[in-house]
Amino acid sequence: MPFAGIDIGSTMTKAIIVDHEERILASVIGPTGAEHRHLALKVIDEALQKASLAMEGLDFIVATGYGRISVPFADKQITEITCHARGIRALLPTVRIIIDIGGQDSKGIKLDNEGKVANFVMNDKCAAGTGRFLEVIAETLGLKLDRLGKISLTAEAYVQISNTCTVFAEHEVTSRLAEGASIPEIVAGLHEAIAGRVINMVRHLGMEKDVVVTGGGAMNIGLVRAIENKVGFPVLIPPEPLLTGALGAALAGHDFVRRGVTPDHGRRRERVTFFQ
Amino acid sequence: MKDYIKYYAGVDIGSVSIKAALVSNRRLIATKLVASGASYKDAAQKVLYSVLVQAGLDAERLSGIVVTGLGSESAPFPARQISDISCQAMGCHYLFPSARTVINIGGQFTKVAKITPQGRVVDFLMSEKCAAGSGRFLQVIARILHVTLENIGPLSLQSREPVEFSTNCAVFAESETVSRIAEGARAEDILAGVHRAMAIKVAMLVKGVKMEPDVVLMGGGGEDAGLVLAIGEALGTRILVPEQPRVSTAYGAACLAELDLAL
Amino acid sequence: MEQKEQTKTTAVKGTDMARKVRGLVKNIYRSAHEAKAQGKKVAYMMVSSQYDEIIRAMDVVPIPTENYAGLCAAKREMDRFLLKAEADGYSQVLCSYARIGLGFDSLRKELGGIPEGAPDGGMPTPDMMLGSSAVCDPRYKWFQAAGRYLDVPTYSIDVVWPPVDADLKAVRDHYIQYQKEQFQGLISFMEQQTGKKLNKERLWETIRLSDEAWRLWYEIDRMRVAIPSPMPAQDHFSVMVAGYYYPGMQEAVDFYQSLYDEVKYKVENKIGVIPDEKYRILYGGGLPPWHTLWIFNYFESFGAVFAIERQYRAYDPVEVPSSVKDPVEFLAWRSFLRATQFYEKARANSGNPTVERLLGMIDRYAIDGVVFHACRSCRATTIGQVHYKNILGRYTDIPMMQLVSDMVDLRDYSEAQWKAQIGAFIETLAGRSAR
Amino acid sequence: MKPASIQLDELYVQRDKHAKELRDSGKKVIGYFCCFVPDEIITAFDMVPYRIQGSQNKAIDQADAYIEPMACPFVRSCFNKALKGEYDFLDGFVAPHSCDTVERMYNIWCQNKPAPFNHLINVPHMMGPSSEKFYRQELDYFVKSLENWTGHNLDTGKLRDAVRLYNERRAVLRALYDLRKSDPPLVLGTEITTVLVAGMGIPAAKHIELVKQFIDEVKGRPLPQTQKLPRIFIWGNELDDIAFIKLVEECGAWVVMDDLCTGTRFFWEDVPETADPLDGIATRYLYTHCPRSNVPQTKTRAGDLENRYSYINDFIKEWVVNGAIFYIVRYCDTCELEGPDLREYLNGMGLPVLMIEDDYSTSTIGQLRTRVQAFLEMIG
Ligand SMILES: Nc1ncnc2c1ncn2[C@@H]1O[C@H](COP(=O)(O)OP(=O)(O)O)[C@@H](O)[C@H]1O
Ligand SMILES: Nc1ncnc2c1ncn2[C@@H]1O[C@H](COP(=O)(O)OP(=O)(O)O)[C@@H](O)[C@H]1O
Ligand code: SF4
Ligand code: SF4
Ligand code: SF4
Repeated sequence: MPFAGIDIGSTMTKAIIVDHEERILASVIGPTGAEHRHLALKVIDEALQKASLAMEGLDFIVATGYGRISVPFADKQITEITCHARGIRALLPTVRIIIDIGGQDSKGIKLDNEGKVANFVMNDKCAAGTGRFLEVIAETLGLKLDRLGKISLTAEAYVQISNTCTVFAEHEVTSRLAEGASIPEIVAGLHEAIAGRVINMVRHLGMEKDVVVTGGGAMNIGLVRAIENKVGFPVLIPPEPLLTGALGAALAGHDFVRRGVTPDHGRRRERVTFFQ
Repeated sequence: MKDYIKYYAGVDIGSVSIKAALVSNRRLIATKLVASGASYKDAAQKVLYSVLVQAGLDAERLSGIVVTGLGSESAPFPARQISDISCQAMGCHYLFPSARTVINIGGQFTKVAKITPQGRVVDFLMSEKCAAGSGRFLQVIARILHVTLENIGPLSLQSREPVEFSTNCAVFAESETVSRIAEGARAEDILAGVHRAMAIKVAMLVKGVKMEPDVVLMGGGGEDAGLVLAIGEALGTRILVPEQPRVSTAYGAACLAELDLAL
Repeated sequence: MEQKEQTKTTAVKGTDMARKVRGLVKNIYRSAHEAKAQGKKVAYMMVSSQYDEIIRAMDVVPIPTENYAGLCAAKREMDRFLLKAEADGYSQVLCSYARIGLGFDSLRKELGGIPEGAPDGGMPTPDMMLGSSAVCDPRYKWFQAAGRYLDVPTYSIDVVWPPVDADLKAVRDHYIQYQKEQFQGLISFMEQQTGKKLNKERLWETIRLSDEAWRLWYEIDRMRVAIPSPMPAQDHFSVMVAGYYYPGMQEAVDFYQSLYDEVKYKVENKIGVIPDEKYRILYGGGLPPWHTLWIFNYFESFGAVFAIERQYRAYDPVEVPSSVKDPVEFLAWRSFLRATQFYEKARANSGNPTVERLLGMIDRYAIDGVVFHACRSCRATTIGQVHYKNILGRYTDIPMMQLVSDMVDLRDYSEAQWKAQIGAFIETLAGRSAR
Repeated sequence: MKPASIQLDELYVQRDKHAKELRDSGKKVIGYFCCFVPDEIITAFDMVPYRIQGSQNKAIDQADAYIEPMACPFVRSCFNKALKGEYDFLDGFVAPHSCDTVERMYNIWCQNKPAPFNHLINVPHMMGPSSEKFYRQELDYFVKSLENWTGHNLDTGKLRDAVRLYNERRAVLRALYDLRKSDPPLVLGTEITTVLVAGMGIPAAKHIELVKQFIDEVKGRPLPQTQKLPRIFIWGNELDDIAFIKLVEECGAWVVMDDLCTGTRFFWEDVPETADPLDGIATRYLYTHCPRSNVPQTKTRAGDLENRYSYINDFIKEWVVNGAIFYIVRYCDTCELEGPDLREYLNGMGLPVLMIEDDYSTSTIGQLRTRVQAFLEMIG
């Protein structure tokens, strides 16, 4: 009995297939493009291929993430908040606070003792405090995204970036450079700024151990360190942070089946016409 | 006799690009534009050098330089600093003597100035400290849509059903764009929608200085035919755009160097 | 990881007396702590609520929470308080003074004492909180919200001003009556809290002292028409401390007397704030950017001095009818007369009392340009600036500019943008004088 | 005759249509802001009270040249409409001093788009006997300026009738709200907002008739058959467009009760019938539950919250609410200071709360989908 979860984020699209014992059969990560539908299909097909399965063989498909409403073959759409919680509950059951830093928004989720969502917060409209912020600035600095983390760890001090808006922070960064600040110091400053904003938001929930950082932001070690600094204790990182949401979606599908919810096959057939 | 001709340079250190213009007797001799990148200083040096090379001149032949733009403080050579609003006004004045209102849409800010028949600024407004209504905003949107900057304008002009945006925050509009894509909106309609939303913001600024024709649009925004159209519609007036909109401020700076006005 | 050092924030002042204000500010918090230690009552209060003399006459030591917010900003010590308030659920666009105050109270409660490193020793826990609806909305709601952190008695009063188009003869009596009753309510509340009766003689005395201080202050401002300017706006934003935070105290009178002498000397000897005064600017309104006051010096580097300002400016003296024999009634009358002092003029001319005031200043102080400061989180001092600018434009063609940031929240400030705008503004002024 | 639901829908879409018709037939239409200008007084002068609203679905494209963008977007949107001439049909413009922004707006409006009659009513922020007296005197002054302008004296008999008429409307609307008590509720939240907003620009008598018909229509409809859904209470300020409520209901919930400027806040309590009708009116309006008014403190914090919010507690019990959503129009200082207190109170009762701050714009509402859906997943 396989279940699939597909997470269409603002930046990345992720798919996962698990079996009835919740073992991962296949996972795929690809960039989110201008046409979600095609990509959703592409990614799920790739995952199906890896798992040697056909779409019809899936017992339940749950879509999550920003693009969840435009996945025509999904049986159910659930928000990434519920999915992250579900994924983390399976991976790290001791966790009480989830910090998800995605491309487009960041979220804090509080779990109760059973691992259910007790409360959550999301960043308010501003991109500052998200992965996109880092992407834009990395581009300005001519750096690769995956190098930001290591670079910032070499800094001894950080420069304060006070602008909340990505577009203005970008200018602040260039003027700090002009004033002679080093790139590591600036990157460290950016991490500091994002961590500050995210943690401040998460504090609405009340800090509680354990804390996990997930989503694309967790791939950035500099950012994770800055977050730990603010929280005051080490945080956990799942093995594949980008996939937490998709995993949670697949598991939520399993939950639905257990509760006797039947998949919406009518929708699924639409996929065939779509393919031609 | 060539040696008796005087040359003046204007360098505009903007957030997105750095531009230089070389003039003599207000005639445009050479221009250069490079991306700003991480070092303003190197890039500024480079554009200045480039216009001199194009004209086959030594640095000593320059009779005056004016630097302007947000990064003017980091100019690596001695030069007079004049604000970009005055420079854009002067550039506009020599390009279009009939101009009374000048709009400059740059990477970070949009500036609007009302000018006298002599090219003097009498009133001006700058966009708020929010990126919506600036060029960088368009870049961000283009990036999400996987459209190159050059294609924004032409694509937007093809739109038949522009998406309605009424938010006034760039990054928020960014996330709105993402959800519109998710809902299946077409790229041209999104771009046209963004152009309209921006045009409303820009039109507010223009109304704030009490617009008088003729209206000139300069800066990177002038490269974008879709935006020019939307602004024209929002203002209900004809918009003039110079041939090289992005270097117009640098040109104005060079003219100011030549005029050596007591600003 | 350490943060690299900060840029400069405070302004270089023009007068000696303004430099002494720092001591007055420190003393506000020191005396509050001392009073607390001696078992005297201390109260959170809102400045310029027209009830200031009553608080002094009741021997209650005031803690001006708004001033504390500005102080934190000037020391660039505001972020943790702002963030704390935001973490407690207050919106990032809520009045940043209120956010600092609430964040401070929240932190003090959480830590069980004054947060370490809080400027000037922090604010002690008050025995009561006295809100008012004068000036703006947050000022009567803030203390109600602070009840979350402070279980202390709270009382707020209305301070009502009629609209400019009101028939003053028709409304005067009920406005003054209501104002008086509001003051009386406050007095009974304070009498209950302190266990002491208000001494009316003492109230008259505090009124006399504060009127005297404000009269001197008014005279000082009148001398500032001199060219070159003897005292700039950034000094005003310091010296207002005596008038607003020491009402009814001899200190305020003495302070303004000395300042009067200093300004007089400067005027007589033509000593200006800057050696080469080229342009005289009017600070048209909006709370000052406490986080970056050196911006005034930045203007001065172009020869532009802020000769006069509308914000935090004392009311012109008013004439309460001599038939008023009760000090509380006197306060009510004074409040009404202060509020309406430019109404007649406005109705005869621009229709707007603030515009009348600005026009008067532009004329008397030989102003070349007007600068407004829009504070993103202060509705009360910001909304209307564009409107004033529009109407002013019908009467004068001097350049006007609105700078946008916030009074304390640095996240709303962009230095690059300000410098670009200021540069263009100065050039516009230059263009005019060249014409 | 069209069904009432259709008529109300049309009035919701074209709020000014009926008022304009009345004006063309010779009636005077008086526009006003907020919940503190008594409809009864205007009606007693044989004029039509018209509640001024903005457009959540239109961009604010002109107002910025007159008022700062950090002012409440609701007020800016209203003024934007005025600038476009959409309020030119008003004979009068009345603003209560509800908040700083409205008070400033009064001046800006009068100086740029004056109506033939303009008036500001100063509403005390405090509550208590002296405030009641003052507000009453402000109403007297309002009556006096209406008398001067119309050339007619106020007829106390007509004022009494108006009080009774509006109390009847209040009763009818409460009866409509009663239909939300059952599970599933018989009327949708979107329908309620439509009915209320439609009624803000027409005479009460006409509104009463339509609402009564609508109630009959609702009672005749087949019962909605669905699985159990969470029942939501909405708190906030100006929500005069159905878009947000629709979003909440689309995400899988029933919106069953509210405390909004455009909801119970403006009609819930009756005006007591006093010997001098103005006394009853003054009392009723002064004690409107609104964050812009200050309820005097009691002894303890808990007592304080109880004192301020017990009416909400009643709503929640009677309408069997499972979750609360706050919808706050950004830059409204009083709501922003009130929200956290109310949340503390509701959380204390075990009711989960989602706090949303928005721009008074329907274009941003899609953005809120994830938040609302996640909230419903959380409580569901
Ligand atoms: N190797 C990496 N190093 C640092 N950051 C990364 C890396 N990979 C992805 N990211 C960040 O993760 C973000 C995408 O995260 P994701 O959780 O997939 O977001 P979404 O769900 O919105 O697409 C990108 O914006 C990027 O900033
Ligand atoms: N070919 C183009 N088509 C459309 N827009 C363009 C084009 N080239 C530049 N732009 C816009 O112009 C902006 C940069 O303008 P520019 O005047 O160089 O800014 P600055 O002076 O701040 O450096 C970019 O953000 C981009 O939006
Ligand atoms: S400042 Fe930037 S990120 Fe913030 S609201 Fe404006 S555009 Fe958005
Ligand atoms: S709104 Fe302005 S005046 Fe009012 S408390 Fe805030 S800062 Fe003070
Ligand atoms: S929503 Fe708030 S700020 Fe806006 S008008 Fe109402 S009370 Fe005033």
